[in-house]
Amino acid sequence: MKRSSWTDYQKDIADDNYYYARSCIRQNFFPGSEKAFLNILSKDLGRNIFDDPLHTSCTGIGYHSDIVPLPTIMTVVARQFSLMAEAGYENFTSSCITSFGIYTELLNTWEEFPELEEQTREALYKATGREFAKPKNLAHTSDVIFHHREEIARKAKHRLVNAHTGEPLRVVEHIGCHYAKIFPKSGIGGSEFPYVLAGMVEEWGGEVVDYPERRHCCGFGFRNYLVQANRGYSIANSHKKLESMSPYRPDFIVTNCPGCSMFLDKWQYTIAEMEGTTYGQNGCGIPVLTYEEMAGLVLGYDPWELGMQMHQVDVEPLLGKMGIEYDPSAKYLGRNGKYIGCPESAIVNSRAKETLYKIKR
Amino acid sequence: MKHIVIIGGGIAGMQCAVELSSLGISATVIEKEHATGGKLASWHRLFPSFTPAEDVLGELRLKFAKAANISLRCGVTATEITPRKVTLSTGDELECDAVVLATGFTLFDARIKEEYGYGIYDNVVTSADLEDMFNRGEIVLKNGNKPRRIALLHCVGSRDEKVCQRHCSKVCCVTGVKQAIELKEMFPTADVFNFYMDIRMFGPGYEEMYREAQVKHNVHFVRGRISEVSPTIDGRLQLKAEDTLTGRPLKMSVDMLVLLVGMRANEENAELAARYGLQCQESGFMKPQDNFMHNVESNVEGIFYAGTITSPKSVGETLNEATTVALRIKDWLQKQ
Amino acid sequence: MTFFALFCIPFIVGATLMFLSVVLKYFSWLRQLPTSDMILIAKGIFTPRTLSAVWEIVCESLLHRRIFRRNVVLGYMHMSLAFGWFLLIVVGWLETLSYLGTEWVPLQGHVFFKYFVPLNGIEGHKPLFDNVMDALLLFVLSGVTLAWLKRVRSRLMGMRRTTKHIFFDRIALSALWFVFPLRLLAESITCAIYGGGGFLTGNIGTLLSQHIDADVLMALYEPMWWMYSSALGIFFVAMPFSRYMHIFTEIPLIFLRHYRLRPAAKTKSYDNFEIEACSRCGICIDPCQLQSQLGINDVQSVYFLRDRRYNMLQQKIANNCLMCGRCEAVCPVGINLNTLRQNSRTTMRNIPNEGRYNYLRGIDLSQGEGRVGYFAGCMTLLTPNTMSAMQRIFEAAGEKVWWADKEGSVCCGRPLKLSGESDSAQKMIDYNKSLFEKHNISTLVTSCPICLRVFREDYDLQGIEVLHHSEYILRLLQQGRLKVGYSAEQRYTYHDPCELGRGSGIYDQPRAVIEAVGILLEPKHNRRDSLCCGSSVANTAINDAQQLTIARSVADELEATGAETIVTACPLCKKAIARGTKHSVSDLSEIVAKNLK
Amino acid sequence: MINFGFSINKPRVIDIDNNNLRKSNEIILEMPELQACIGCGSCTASCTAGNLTDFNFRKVHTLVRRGEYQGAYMELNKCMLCGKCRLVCPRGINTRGIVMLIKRKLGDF
Repeated sequence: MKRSSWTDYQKDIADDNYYYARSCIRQNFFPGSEKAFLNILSKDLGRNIFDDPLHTSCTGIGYHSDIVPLPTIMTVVARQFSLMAEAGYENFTSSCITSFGIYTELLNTWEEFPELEEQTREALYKATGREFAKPKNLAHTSDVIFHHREEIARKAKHRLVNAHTGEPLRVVEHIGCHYAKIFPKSGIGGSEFPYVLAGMVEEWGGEVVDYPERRHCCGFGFRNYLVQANRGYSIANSHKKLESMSPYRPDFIVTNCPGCSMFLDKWQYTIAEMEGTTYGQNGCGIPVLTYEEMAGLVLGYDPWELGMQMHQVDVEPLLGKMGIEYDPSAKYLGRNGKYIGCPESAIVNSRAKETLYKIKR
Repeated sequence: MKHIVIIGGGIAGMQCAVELSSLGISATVIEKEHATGGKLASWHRLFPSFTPAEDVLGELRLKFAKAANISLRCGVTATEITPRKVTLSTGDELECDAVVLATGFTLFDARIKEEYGYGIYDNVVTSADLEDMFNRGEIVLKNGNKPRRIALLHCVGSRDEKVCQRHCSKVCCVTGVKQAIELKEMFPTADVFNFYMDIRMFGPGYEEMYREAQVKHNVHFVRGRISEVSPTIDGRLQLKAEDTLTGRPLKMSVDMLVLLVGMRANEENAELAARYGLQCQESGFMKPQDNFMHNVESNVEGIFYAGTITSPKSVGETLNEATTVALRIKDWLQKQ
Repeated sequence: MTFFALFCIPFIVGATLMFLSVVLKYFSWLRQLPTSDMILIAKGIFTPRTLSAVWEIVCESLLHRRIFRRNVVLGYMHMSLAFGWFLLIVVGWLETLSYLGTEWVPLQGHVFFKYFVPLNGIEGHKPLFDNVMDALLLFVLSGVTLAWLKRVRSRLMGMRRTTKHIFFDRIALSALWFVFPLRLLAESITCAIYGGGGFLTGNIGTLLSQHIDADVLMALYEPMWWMYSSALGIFFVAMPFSRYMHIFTEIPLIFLRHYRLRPAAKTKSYDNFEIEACSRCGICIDPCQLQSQLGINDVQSVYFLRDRRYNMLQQKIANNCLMCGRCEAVCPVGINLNTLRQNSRTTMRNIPNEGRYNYLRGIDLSQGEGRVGYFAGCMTLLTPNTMSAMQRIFEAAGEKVWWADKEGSVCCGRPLKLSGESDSAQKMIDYNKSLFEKHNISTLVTSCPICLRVFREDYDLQGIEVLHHSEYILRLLQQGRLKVGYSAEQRYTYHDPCELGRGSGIYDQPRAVIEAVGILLEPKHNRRDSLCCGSSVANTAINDAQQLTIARSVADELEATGAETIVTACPLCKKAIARGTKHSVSDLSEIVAKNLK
Repeated sequence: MINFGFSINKPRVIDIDNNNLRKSNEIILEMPELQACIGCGSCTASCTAGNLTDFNFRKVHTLVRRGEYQGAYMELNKCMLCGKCRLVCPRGINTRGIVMLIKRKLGDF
């Protein structure tokens, strides 16, 4: 694909001194990714990043589910920004795409409607006694990794290449809808041909797969997942994407959105149970990685340290392809070598874990 | 003898010069390219009669060459324009009695509608590219095969707020239907789909051509704008649109997508307006005094407009308007 | 006496096969007749109807009176062949009788009597018979000549086009053309050798014997009889499978028709008698406007019946008919062409029990109250002028009216029935019928002849009188409940709607109404011969341009009368004709409403 | 198979690539005038059945042309074949003929 248009959509990404805002979903489902991000920035790249224990959820899920009203979320977001200013930072980076979308949307809202900014300033002060502030630079954490992709490439221990054949790995990149579909200028490469993940993949030796449903939503859709009766819509979207990408035989999917990672991963299990369909090679699912996990593997992190045992679809086939050395049996050992429990075998993972790896308990 | 400077050597400028000459007024045509003819020079055939553009342009060029008191300056631009004097990029100064602006339009750059993948995917072409292919007499896909299914998308860069083009470019619908017929004639077994928002068949013979495309050539018309184009694994293009007449989303893959690009006002129009006290319309096209009795006169005495500088027009309308300009100038000069 | 020679074999075989197949066909058709038809036969057979049937057989099957009325030459051609041949057989039989008395003579003995005369040494000529038989042969030969001429120049017989025949018909036709010339030759050669014969065969025989060697004549003698016998044999074998089956079939058909058997909405065994009674004379082709205006040459009744008979009927042929009834009106055999076509469509399209139109339950869009109900019909809803004219007429007459469908209606069912889906049409019929009954009306007026026809034929509305608005208006005028102004300045011409005229026999009432308001000028084709507007709901095959072509031709004829206003009494005709003319086209009710006093 | 309390919704999309267009092509070939439809909706507006039910002739034939045959036959069974649509069609389409043709093709008779 001749992606030329991404250069038309450039944005300023701060080089150092970030204030970090976590993601609700990732903290729970991919906690290793956020930890890896902090480690990569501070240890590998030597950048300053502040993980503030005072910050909260942006309440974006509640907002998009019609539970949290606009004035409330504006105040919550203003508090986040205020915390950042108090901590002495002006570069805000958010781990969550929903949050990133919210922050972008609200900053634009305040720009367009100064009276709302005024109301928020007042509400923030009344509620918390804090001073209103706005970040100088707002970036999603994938933007930050994208920004440092060349440096990471220089320090790479592995490349996104099949270690046995030397062929580049075929990667499906999936961009969260709220990354650039609301404000195309806020994303690298715009909304039609976002380059934020593709840039990383290409820099690190992989090959990006462009498939018909590339732009399509993963199906999370807030209300569509949260109400059980609507989940049929939610899964139908993932189903559509997986059907569309599977003929390209991708080695893995990488996403920059917490919801997408979760749904593209876990719906594979659901679809396998409902229809018996799996989309990956050898009857398995397609591993779904976060960009931090992808960067972590490239930088030589241990997959279990990256939290990849939390995935629904087993990542071992991918690790094998990349030639990464790891202890298969240590998969379910936690930080202190303590057994954290092992999920049941699922259709989506064709091999029984116990027998294959002699999981240590 | 009175002398007029015409800026733009497209069909409007040429026709205007020819008509002025026949009224006993001399004219100089300034053309920035190295040849006359403007956009028509690269067009293949004209709707609704499928007349070769060459025939029209050939006749016009012949008249232009034969007409007395016309001089042509190619490869130069006007740097300073006043009703009585035009300064050229060469530094030459041309004294005159009035100026005609016939600088035409800019073809919409389909790259801006990036969701259609022009310049990104193979086999996404514009209507102008297709005319070029017709001129070469060869329509093939990048892999050398013949297309089996072709889609034409109307209103690319027209009636689209997202690209700041609110206006209708008028000629693309008719062109789309014409090209669909031409494609069907070249590839009778191919499926041709036109995706449109409205079909605007405003002129004589256009509606008849549309009906012929439907009934005789079995061109499919789907009312709905394509939302996105993506590649398929076999190198084709997948389109998504809503079939609004059934209220259902629709997707299909095609071998070739033709984007019917609209007419955009020249970037320079704003500058012209600012520098010489002229007026632009919201669409960016120049604004004549009114749309009726003074539709070719600018608000500046002695500066006239001809052709698509004021709005999208078909070839026939442009030629008519250029004739009108000559008559109005004569009239105006007599009143001076 | 010997009455056998080898050359008789083709004749004997042919005749046997023919009689066998004809008898078999009739037997199986009669056996399959529905019980109701059987009862009709039983009721009619011993009544004067049988006698009148015999009389009709003489008039039609032999003399072809109806064709005579149409064109004398054409009539003569048909009569000479049918009646001439018949007389040849009868007189030939009398001839043998006169020679041999009551002695039994086999069939070939009668047919080839001239051959067997010298063989059996029968003496003594009876010149009367010889001459009568020769005259009859000449009579038939004149018919053959005309038949041949008709193929070449049909206009001589008042026909623009003749039937395109299929292979079997061509064989039978060729055989038939050869039968009589060959008989002439065979008998003449016999006369040349043995003498005798009448004015024709005798003289030709004398001529032959003078100019041709006796050896040659002897050599030709047997083969000529062979050829004559073979031509007969071929014709007989082909006959039951060709159009000539009509020769016999018309006879039982006339009997059955006199016993009041008719084709119905669904196909039945009786239809076979009608279908095979078609002689494919092609008289139905010329009146067909699809032929004359559109040049469509394969859908006319003759082809429809032929295709249906040979089980090769296609929907596109069956559907491509206006069912205007112009062909039915001229059919010399009186076949119920429209009914047969409609029941063919039913056979091809009807799917019972589809649970259609259940949505009609409980719908009642009617308004007002009155003993007189007015059903505008779907098409009239698209010609609202007719509706408002009717409203004014009702008001002027002081009639209280129940409006069945002012706010939208359920179709009367006839269009669907005509398309062949008669079981589903019945659901609409049932709905409308119960609607009429529910509102307790005593008279039902409609301005749509399509509705009128189905109301009268299929609704079985007990205690409700169904009137077309032309009948109703005329009645109001006659009763003096309606007063209209007459103006000799106003000249009208009237277009007979097919469903109203040929379909329902209403010709005079609209004319009387028009004459009450102005002068009526008749177009060239009128009444039973009137043209169809081309937009008939019965035709689902022709396209818009073709409809328009027909409408224009009809409008031209109406304009040619010089009348200012074209009047019709059918909303569909009004719409159709209005497309084809610049003259004003009005419904009958409109001109009445306009001239109300 | 586990019951999750929901199922994967079938897409509503008209998938031209996977639809079998054979019958649709046959229909268009037999009556090309159907392609002349400009979607004005006169037929449905005047429709006797369409004013009593949700029957929409324009929509049904458009779907059939796209290869969406499901339910079309039953929908067309709502039509009374009265012919008003044919009288109002600005493109002169023989709508009654189309109804019968589609039914014939989809009903296999």
